[in-house]
Amino acid sequence: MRFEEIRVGSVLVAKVLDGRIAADVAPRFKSKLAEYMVDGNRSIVIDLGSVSFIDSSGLGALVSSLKSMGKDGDLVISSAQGTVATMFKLTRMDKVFRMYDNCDAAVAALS
Amino acid sequence: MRFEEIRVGSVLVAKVLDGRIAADVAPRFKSKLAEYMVDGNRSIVIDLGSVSFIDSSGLGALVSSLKSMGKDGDLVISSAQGTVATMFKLTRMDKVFRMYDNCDAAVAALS
Amino acid sequence: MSRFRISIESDLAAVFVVSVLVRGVCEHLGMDSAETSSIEICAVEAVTNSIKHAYDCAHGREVCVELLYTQDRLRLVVQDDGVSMPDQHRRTLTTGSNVFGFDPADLDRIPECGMGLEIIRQAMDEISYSTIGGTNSLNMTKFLRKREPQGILACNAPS
Amino acid sequence: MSRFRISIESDLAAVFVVSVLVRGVCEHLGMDSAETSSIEICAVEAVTNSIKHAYDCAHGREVCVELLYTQDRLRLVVQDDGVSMPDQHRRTLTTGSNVFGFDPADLDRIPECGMGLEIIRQAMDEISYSTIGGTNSLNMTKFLRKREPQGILACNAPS
Ligand SMILES: Nc1ncnc2c1ncn2[C@@H]1O[C@H](COP(=O)(O)OP(=O)(O)O)[C@@H](O)[C@H]1O
Ligand SMILES: Nc1ncnc2c1ncn2[C@@H]1O[C@H](COP(=O)(O)OP(=O)(O)O)[C@@H](O)[C@H]1O
Repeated sequence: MRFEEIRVGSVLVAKVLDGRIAADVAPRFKSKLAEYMVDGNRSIVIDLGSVSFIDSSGLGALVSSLKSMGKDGDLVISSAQGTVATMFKLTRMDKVFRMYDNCDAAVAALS
Repeated sequence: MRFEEIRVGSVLVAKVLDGRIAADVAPRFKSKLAEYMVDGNRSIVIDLGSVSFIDSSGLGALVSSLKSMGKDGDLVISSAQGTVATMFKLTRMDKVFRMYDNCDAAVAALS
Repeated sequence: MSRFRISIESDLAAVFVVSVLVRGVCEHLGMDSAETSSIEICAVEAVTNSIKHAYDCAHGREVCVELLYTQDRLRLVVQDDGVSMPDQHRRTLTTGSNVFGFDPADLDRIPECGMGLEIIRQAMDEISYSTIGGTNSLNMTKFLRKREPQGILACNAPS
Repeated sequence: MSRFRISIESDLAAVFVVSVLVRGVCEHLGMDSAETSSIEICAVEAVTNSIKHAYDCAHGREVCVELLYTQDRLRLVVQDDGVSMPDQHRRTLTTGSNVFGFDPADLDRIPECGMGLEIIRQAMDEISYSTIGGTNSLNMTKFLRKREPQGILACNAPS
């Protein structure tokens, strides 16, 4: 999987560059998110603006990371659109994650 | 097939609204072009800007119309791009038809 | 009725092609993006399940997706010849599961898996699962919203 | 090696799905748009030929397209079980035809048909046609340009 990582103050913005987060890459996605937390990041924006598809195992990886983060920090989602936004809604995950329309709004909320 | 037809002075601009001109619609495409000529049009721009694919039977329909028009008038192509432009090149039809980057340039050339 | 059938190898890296096909056909049919998305999601979840659960991720097996449609409905049939779906999960397809009944604030209870079948149940209008002669078939039908007949836009007269 | 197989009905209105599939796979593989276009064109011309010439446009028959690829080549196999291609046209696939040797100014001689096989011959790197047990197979291979391995862009460290 390919990511673009930008640090804005104390916030890590991780933009997923792959167009799909599905079962073939979900384990790698999950371990990448775990790595961010091991590295000490406590404010993470996952930017899904370049992702056109996520399946239930991709969502599962995000949920797993949200649980690991727990009350120690924030893991939020930005720029979900199209099928990705539909998937969050179908699964009610849009109620579980803090979702922001764009990356700037997400960073502002965590800063 | 769907077309958008605009008259600019003596020039008829026929924009193909379908995304494909392939064997299933080529006969209809050909008869539509014939109709334009029967209606007395002698300066015709075929705007392919919304077409993402043309096959050899679509090109054949255009060649047939070009022959019908003969020396009595002009039938030119505008806005061919991507796979459509590749197809004109592969078949050397870009040497047969007058091709314009956009509709305005084509209309200007025929006015 | 039109019909396509695609067969892919039992490799999770090949599932993208199901998206490509389903999305391409839905767009070609003029479906709106919400309908297209939900059908794409169901197709991918179903094929992924065949690879993960029927074949336990073993490579070299085959999953078939058949796509049939008329003006008012689209049917997806996903077939494998692996281990059949256990009864308790088949029941999810008919009576539903409570996997999305969570309290969003109760983090520990948010599901990380077990969502696929319930997504399919909620997004599709008719579902059945059968095993005949070693072939498992998951049948999913979506009733389509009325679309503008294409003819309405056709052939505006020159102005 | 990865492999997909799609079967479509012998209906010209179904050929678009071949475009959808071939284009989607090529884009997924990161091919450039010129390569993608020429492979899409060849696939469509070949399938259209099977429907028009092997089946004489009769509905209810089947055309299969198999797509196989490795890092450095992509193979398309188009199969029908209709009338086989006559020898004279098979020769086009090996020795080529002069259909594009026209003088652009000599309007009467510009071809309106007979272009498909020569397009395929020019765009593809290896071509063969065979009939085995009633099944005709047109085999087309394209050698792919070197692409950036995906890993190069992977996982930039946080700055
Ligand atoms: N095609 C299938 N073949 C066999 N078993 C299946 C199939 N699809 C689903 N199952 C069973 O149903 C369970 C629930 O599936 P699902 O809701 O998609 O969630 P998940 O795949 O995350 O477990 C699976 O864990 C599996 O035991
Ligand atoms: N798959 C096929 N099966 C049988 N005959 C074929 C097939 N493909 C091509 N042919 C024969 O070769 C001829 C040339 O084909 P092609 O170059 O594609 O041009 P066109 O389809 O416009 O005739 C066809 O007219 C047909 O006689």
